[in-house]
Order: sequence, then C-alpha cells, then structure tokens
Amino acid sequence: MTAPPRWAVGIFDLKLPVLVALVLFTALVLLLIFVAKRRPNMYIRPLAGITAIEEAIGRATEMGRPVLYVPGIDDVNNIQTIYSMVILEHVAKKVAQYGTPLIVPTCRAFVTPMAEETVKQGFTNAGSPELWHDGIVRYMSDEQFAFTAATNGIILRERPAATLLMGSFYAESLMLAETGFMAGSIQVAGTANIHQLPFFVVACDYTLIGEEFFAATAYLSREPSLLGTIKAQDGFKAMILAFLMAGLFVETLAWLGVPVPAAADGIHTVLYDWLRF
Amino acid sequence: MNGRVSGREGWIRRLEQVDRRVIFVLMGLAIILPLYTGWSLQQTPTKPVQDFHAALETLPPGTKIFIADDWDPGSKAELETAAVAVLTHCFRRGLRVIDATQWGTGAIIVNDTLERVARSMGKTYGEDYVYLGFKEGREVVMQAAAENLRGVYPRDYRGTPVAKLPILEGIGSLRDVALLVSVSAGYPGTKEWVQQVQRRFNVPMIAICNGVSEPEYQPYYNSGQLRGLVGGLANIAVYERLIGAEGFGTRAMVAQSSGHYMLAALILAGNLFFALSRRRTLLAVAIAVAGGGFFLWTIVRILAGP
Amino acid sequence: MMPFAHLALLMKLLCQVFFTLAVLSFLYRDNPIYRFAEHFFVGVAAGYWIVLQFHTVFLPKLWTPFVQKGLMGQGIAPEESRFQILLLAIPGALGLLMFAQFSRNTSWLARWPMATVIGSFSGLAIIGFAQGDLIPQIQANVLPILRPGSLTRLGAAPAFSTEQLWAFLDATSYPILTIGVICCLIYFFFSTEHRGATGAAAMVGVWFLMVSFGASYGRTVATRVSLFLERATFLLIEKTPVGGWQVRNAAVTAVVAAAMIVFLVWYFRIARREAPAETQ
Amino acid sequence: MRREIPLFLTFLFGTFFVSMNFLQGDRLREATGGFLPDQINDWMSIIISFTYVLGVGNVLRIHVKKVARRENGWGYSAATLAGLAAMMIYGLILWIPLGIAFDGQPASVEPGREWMTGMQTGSVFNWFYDAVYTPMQSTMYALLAFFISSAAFRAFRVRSFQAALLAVTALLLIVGGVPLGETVWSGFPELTSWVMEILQTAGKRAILIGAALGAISTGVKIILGVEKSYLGGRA
Repeated sequence: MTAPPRWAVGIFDLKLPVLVALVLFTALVLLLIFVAKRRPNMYIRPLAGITAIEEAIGRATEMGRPVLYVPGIDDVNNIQTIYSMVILEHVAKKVAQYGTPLIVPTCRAFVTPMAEETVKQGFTNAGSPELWHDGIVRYMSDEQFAFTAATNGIILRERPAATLLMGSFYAESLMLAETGFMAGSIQVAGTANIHQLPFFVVACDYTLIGEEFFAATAYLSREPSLLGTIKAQDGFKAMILAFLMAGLFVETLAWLGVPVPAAADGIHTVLYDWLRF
Repeated sequence: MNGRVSGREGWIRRLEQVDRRVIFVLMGLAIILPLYTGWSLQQTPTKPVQDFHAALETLPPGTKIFIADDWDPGSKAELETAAVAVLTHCFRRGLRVIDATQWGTGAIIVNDTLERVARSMGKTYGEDYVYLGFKEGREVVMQAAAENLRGVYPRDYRGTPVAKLPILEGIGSLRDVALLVSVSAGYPGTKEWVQQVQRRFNVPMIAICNGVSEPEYQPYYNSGQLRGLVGGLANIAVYERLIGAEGFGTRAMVAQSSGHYMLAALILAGNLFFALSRRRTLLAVAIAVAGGGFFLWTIVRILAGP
Repeated sequence: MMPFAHLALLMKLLCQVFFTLAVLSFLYRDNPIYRFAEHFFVGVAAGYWIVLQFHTVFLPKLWTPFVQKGLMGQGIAPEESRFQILLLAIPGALGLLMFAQFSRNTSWLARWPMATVIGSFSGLAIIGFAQGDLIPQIQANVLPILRPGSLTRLGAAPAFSTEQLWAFLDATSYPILTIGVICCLIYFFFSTEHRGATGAAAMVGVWFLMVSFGASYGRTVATRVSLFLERATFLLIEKTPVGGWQVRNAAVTAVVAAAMIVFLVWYFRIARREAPAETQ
Repeated sequence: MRREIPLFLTFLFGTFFVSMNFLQGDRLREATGGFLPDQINDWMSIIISFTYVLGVGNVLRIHVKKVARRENGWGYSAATLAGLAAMMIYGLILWIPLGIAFDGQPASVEPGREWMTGMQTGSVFNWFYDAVYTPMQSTMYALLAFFISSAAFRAFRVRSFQAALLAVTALLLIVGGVPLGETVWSGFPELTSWVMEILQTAGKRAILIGAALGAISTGVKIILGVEKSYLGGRA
C-alpha cells in the first residue's frame, strides 16, 4: 500500500481522497434533502417488508387476534428507536382502520411516552382516536431479560397473530422470535444491528435488513431529511459501482498485460493514484 | 394442512414443541460431560492465524508493542485465554508490552491477567511491561493516544507518572510503537482502532477477537488493514499450540466440539420434524440422509481414533 | 483460626459460585434467587462505573489539575500554562449540567453536555467510517477478474483431488468478491425497482447476504458455547488455592446448588401459593 | 436559546474532530501550546465521564422510589441499593480523605491500608468485582448458549432457498470450525477459512460500505443541525 496523496502545508495535512469523498457526499446529502423538501414524492421502490407488515396485520384481523409491536430495547438516543416510531405510526393507522387490537411493550421509561404519542397519532390519522386506551403501550422493565420474559409472557398468553420486531435488538432477539414462532404468529422483523439479523432471518417470515429498515421509514414518512439521505446514499452507491466496474476493467487489462491506451490515461491516473492510494 | 391430526403427526408435533428445558439439559450435558475426558484433538492453523503469529514472531526482541485489551468478564472465556496467549508469546520473545483498555468494566481483570502472566515469566514492571489502565472516551481516547500518548495517560494504572517509566522512553504516541495488537470483545474494539488509528496514522495492526466479531473483521484482514486475525476459541487454541503454550483453549476443545455438534444436531432435528409434520417428504429424506450420514461418519472417525 | 485473608478468599469463591448458579437458575424459570442476584448486580455495576470514572477521569484529569495547579498554582510544569488549566472549568461546568436532567425545569440544560458528546462522536464517526472503512474497502475490491496465477494452479492440480478443489476455490475468490459486493450494493439500492437485470443482481446479492449471516450465526454459536464452557469448568473442574490447600470448586458448587434447590422447591411449592402468577 | 446552543456545541465539536484529521497534530500542538488537540481530547473524556452520573442517577431514582413506596418487589430494589452502596463506600467514600491528602494518587497510600485503595490489587472494591461482577457478567452471557440451542431446535426453519443458504453456511462453520471437524474430514480448516475469508466477506464488505455511508450521512446531518432528534422528540 502506498501512502495516500497528500497536500501537507503548514498545519494542514489534506488527505485528498478522503476530503474529496466527504465533500462530495456531504454536498449530495444536503442537495437531495433540499430537493426532497420540494418534491416529497421522490421515487423509492416499494419494499417487500412493508407489504409483509400489512399482510401480517391483515391476517391478525382475519383471526381476530392482536398485533404485537416491539420497538427494540434501546433508549431514545438510538436513532433506530426513533425511526421505529415512524413504522409504529403506520402500523397504528392500519390497525385502527381494521379495528384490530395492538400491544406495544416497551423496555425504556423514556420510550413509553413517545410510543403512546405515536400510537395516538396513528389512530388519529385513521380517523378513530377513540380506540386509544392505556393497555396498548405497556412499560415492562428497563432490564433486558426481565423485559424479554415479560414480553414472552404476553406472546404466550395473548397469542398475537402478528409480531412486529422493529428497532434495535440485542441478545433477546432470538428469544422473542422463538416464542413468537412457537405461538404461530406471522413475524416481521427489522433492525440495523447486524449481529442479530441471522436470528431474525431464520425465525421470522420477513426481515428488513439494515439499510432497508431506514429506507422503509423514509418510504412511509416521506420526511425530507430521511428521503434525501436515502437518495444521496443511492447516488453515492451508483458512483461506487461505477468505480468498481472501471477498476475491474483497468485491473483486468493490467493483469492481461494489455497496455492502457493513451486516451484513457486520465482514467488510469485517477484509478491508480486515487483508488489504490 | 388438513385439520385431522393423526397419531404419528401428533407425536411429531409434540417433539417439535418440546419444553425448552429438555433442550437446555441436552446442551448442558453435551458441554459438561466432555470436560471429564482427557482427549486431545489435532488442529491445523488457518492463514489469518499464521499471519497473526508471524506478525509477532518476526519482531526483533526488545521491540515495543501496544496491546489494546478491550474486553471484560463477559467475554472471559475467549479473551482472557487470548490475552494470556498473546502476552506469553510477547514475553517469551522478549517484546516489551504497553497495555491499556478501553473497556471500563475490564480495567481490573485485564490488570490481573497481565500481572499473572508477567509474574509467572519473571518480567519487571515498568521495564518489560506497563499497564496504562482505562480512560473514558472510547474513540476520543484512541485517536488522542495516537496523537499524544502521554497527554491521555499522564500516569499509569498504579499512579506512577509515565515520565518515570523506562519502557515509555521514546514513545510519544502510538505512531512510535511497532505493532498494535487489538484484543477485542466488540464495541469499542478492533473496528474502532482500525477506523481511528490504523488507517489514519498508518500503524501496523493485528487482532484477536471473540467468535461473534470475527466475520465482521474479516473484510479488514482481506483488505490488508489487519495483518493477522484470530477469532473464536477454536482459533485461539490453534494459536496456543503454535506458540507452544497450551492453556484453557486447548483443554476446552473437546467440549467445544461436542457443544457444536449438539447444536448442529438440534438444527437438523428441528428441521426434520418440521419437514415431517408439514409432509414435505423429500426435504425430510434429504435432511435425514445428509445429517444422519454426516453424524454416522463422525462416529466412525472418532472410533477409528487418532 | 483461619487467617482473615484466607477467609476472604473462601468467601469470594462462595460468592462466585453462588452468583454463577443464581444466573443459571433462570434456565429453570424466573425465580427470586435470580432476581436478587440480578438486582444486586445492577447496583454493583452502577457503583463500579461511578468509582471507575472518579479514579480514572474525575480525579486525575479534572480535580487535581484544576484545584492544585489551576487554583492554588502549585506544581505547574514549565510547558504547561495556568490559563489553559483553568479552562478545565468549561468541561467541568458542562459535566455538572448533566445533573440538570433531574429537574423538569432545568432538564433542557442537560442537552448542552449531551450535544458536545454527540457532536464529537459524530465527527469521529465521519472520519473513521470514511477513512477507515469506506475508502479502504472500496480500494480492496478493485481487483482483476481472476487472481493472477490461480488458473495455472487450477490447471496443474490433479483431477478430482482435494488439491483441485482448493485451486478451484482460490480461482473463484476474485470473481466472488467482485460479483458479491456489486450485487449486494444493488440490493441496497432503493431508487430503482428490482426487475430484470437489477432484479437478478439483487437476488444474487441476497444470497451473498444470507451466506454472510450464516457465517455470523456459526461464529455466534461458537462464542456462546465457549462462554458456558468456561463457566462449567469453573464450577466443576477448577480448584481454588486458599492458603496452603486446594479447594475443589465442585464441592462448593454441590453445597450451594443443594441449598438453592431446597429453597426453590420450598418457594414454588409453598410460598408461592398465595403469590400472584408470574410471567413466562 | 434552548435549541440554538446545543446545536452550536454539536457543530463546534463535530467540526473540530473532523478537521483534526486534516491538520498536522504536532505542528498544531506547537502552535497552541498543547491546547489543540490534547486539551480538547481531555475535555471530552471529562464530559463523557459525567454521563455515567446520569445512568446511576436513574438507577437510584427508580429503586429509591420503589423502596420508599414499598412497591411490589421492593426488596430486590433494596438489593440494588445495597450493591451500589457497597461499591461506593469501598471504592470512593472511605478513600476520599486519603486521596485528597495524597495528591489524588493511590500509589502513595501507606502500607497496611491497601484494602481502602479503590481499584488497586487487594482492595475490598476489587474483592466485590471478583466475587460479584465477574461471575454475574460472564454467566449472563453464558445463558445464551442455552437460548441459542432452544431457538435452533424450535425456531430455526429452512423455509426458503435463502434460509437454506444461511443454514448450510452456519452448519458448515459449526461442524467444520472446531477441531472435531478436522478429525472428521481433514479439509474442513481450509474450507471454513475460504468461507470466512472470501465467501462471507463479500456480503460483509457490502454491509460495511452501506453502514459507512449511513454513519457518515447521519454524522453530517447531526453536525449541520439537520437531524435534531437527539435533542428529544422526533426530528
């Protein structure tokens, strides 16, 4: 590995590739957030996960059994908990439209009022705020395993037909998914905690993987800052893809011993000096 | 699915939904019983482990290295074993160790482990090794230590000013050490050291971590950001053998293997019952033949013996 | 009479065994022994953090320099400036604002220290992820279509041997990395629908993701087994030196376990008849 | 003011840590007499360490309330408070008179009083750490060995081709990643190492790139004040 191209003068030490990538990406994020404010219906492909959530709610309605929604076990300082509320609002709205019971166990004292507000908002959006009652959002315990045991108790007693696990989960992921599976409910999970994804994938009917979780919230809420970010990341990913393809081409030529044509010298310089710094 | 549950299917359903405590007992026995055997199993090191070993093996004696012991009692099984092996290797090769932790809850157990190994090998504190202890700040501390080590750690864990420690002569920052060894149990750990120090300050780095983190750190090994990687107790045991200091890892390997095979059997059995109860005969036969065949072959190989 | 130090060691062993078994008793079901141990642990952990922060940060980084060097002007090294040391009042004050959290009227002040912490970690994350993850990982994936020399190796290997298998796997490594990363990136691309070529690529991408989750699953199993293995070794196999003699941990385990079982039988058979039903 | 000052602080400290990457630390240190970056780094350590007070404050508040009101299970809360008190007394309170008298350094405590010296070897504080903290924490995680096995039997279902890929990789690593695997087939180490280094790295690398983009965009939004949800409430 050669040293990165630098521009070190005085107190400055500008690592150019990092600097350029950061400036480019930041500009892209800000630009697309700006655009998203003007055009909130920017295209995001429909996600199978959202359809899966809606189908699960539909089945719960058919069976006349409740929907269980767990917004993760992290506090409000975790961004996933906050984004989980976007999905909860959507779920609350759907549930209110069908008149299906909803249960939201929470693991943090601070999350509880937030979840209450969100469910009320969802009910109001569906035009039936009178459905709200105190038994919907249930604060269990701040302690991980106590919360898990209590939630498992709810699953076994009230047998929800749909279990939605959306947010930041840790070791309890597999215990909740196992109990839900045993109780025969349709399970949809979503988390950006990569370590827990394998356990959700094997025990749930559908899993929103990492970035899909954030994309789902952007899709549902149409909030400019979420939407613009997803679009900006897509844009940057497209650039990465182009870079990888170009790199593949150039590297293969080099491997085959084909001399790079003089016309492509510019590309060659960029790929060799910038990418392989 | 038809509504009528025949006798055979009811039996399968009951097995499928067996009380979890039965499985707990099976798993417990699978791990506990082999502890009483004295068998030993052969092991071949993989390339990342060989690279890890080589990175420490090629340093000349007297070289100063930095060990980031980022673990706590929650990963004692794997990482205390790992730390003991790494320290034994370093001391045996005459490397001088600067140790610190980013895990507050690990401050005491890391100190105890370091002291135990150092004392058993007759090393002098302050000369051959030093423990800088814990400072709050996670990534802040990591990049600060790479900027100015003495600024972050004005005194060591025992309260001695670092200026009085001969081992730290000529070490102004992490850029002055020959190698950064990350013993990592998660956040903050190897990933954060790579992000904040390895690339930014061009410090050569190797890592030894728990099994859970290993897949996540493999891309760093593949990209050359980590020059060696040991992950999980099985690989730690191989490393113990490479340095000729067989410890807990090596002794635990029979029980570890048996636990793994029990878990594999549980996954296969669960899916077999699942396939049977859903009348998916082809899947059931496939699982039974593949799984049964593999376990039969395992038994044959064990009986054939070394 | 046993010396005090030995008694302390023996008590330590007893506590270690008790707390280990107390947690394991949760496997049977939630019970008062587990609850007691868990609550005690929460208290000990909270106390531990406070003491740790006091000794490693508060005292050496804030109190001693600020009071001794800053306010009293003692022992300032030539390269230090007293003014800079007095500036420690800023983080000290921001830290104290954390306490504003405990009153409803002042809780907004607690956002100030939180804002500095979040800002700093965001800044570090930007640099760390861009410089340590993003660019090196993209760079590492700029590869030729085949690993140089891998085809020759494959050709040279005898047919239907394990050697040929390894040569084949080696030859696939660059295509796998290239195709895998590209397809997974396409899967996480949300601006186009997954149809046609993109759909096919996204499907391949999911396969790669599943394989990588499988690897995580397998390694997670390994870690969990190791953790219990270590506990079992401690409870049943290890011996603890106390003074001149070796105490068998297994004996202590047997005694403590017997006492626990008696208590639990009594609790679930008799004491809990009147108690409200528990969950799980 | 309630929002502007925190947003300004976030911006200030965020840009400081970003720009430090593009400045030469040593020259900056000379120019500022060590103020940048060393002092700021220390400041952050101090502020972060105060955040732990919050955590303990919450523990205290919840459990004192339970004990005071004799709520259901208040005895357990009393155990929490007892644990907290024991650690504070032996780690801190007994030590304060000694510590301030001796320059705040445990090294200067006179012989025979080691048991009072906070976190040093031989102290009562360390005894509690060894006797309670170590076994509890390591056993808590050891429980997962059992939960994972019960989930493996009862909820790990190969219902699709994707799940089958996951299952096959997992099984391969479970049986092949231990020494017994090598006894069964000598090729397992080579095969598992290829799976780890190449096959699974492709997916992990893509996740890493995606997570990096996510983290950078979140960081940028927080520093520039676009994302304010951490100040409480939704953005």
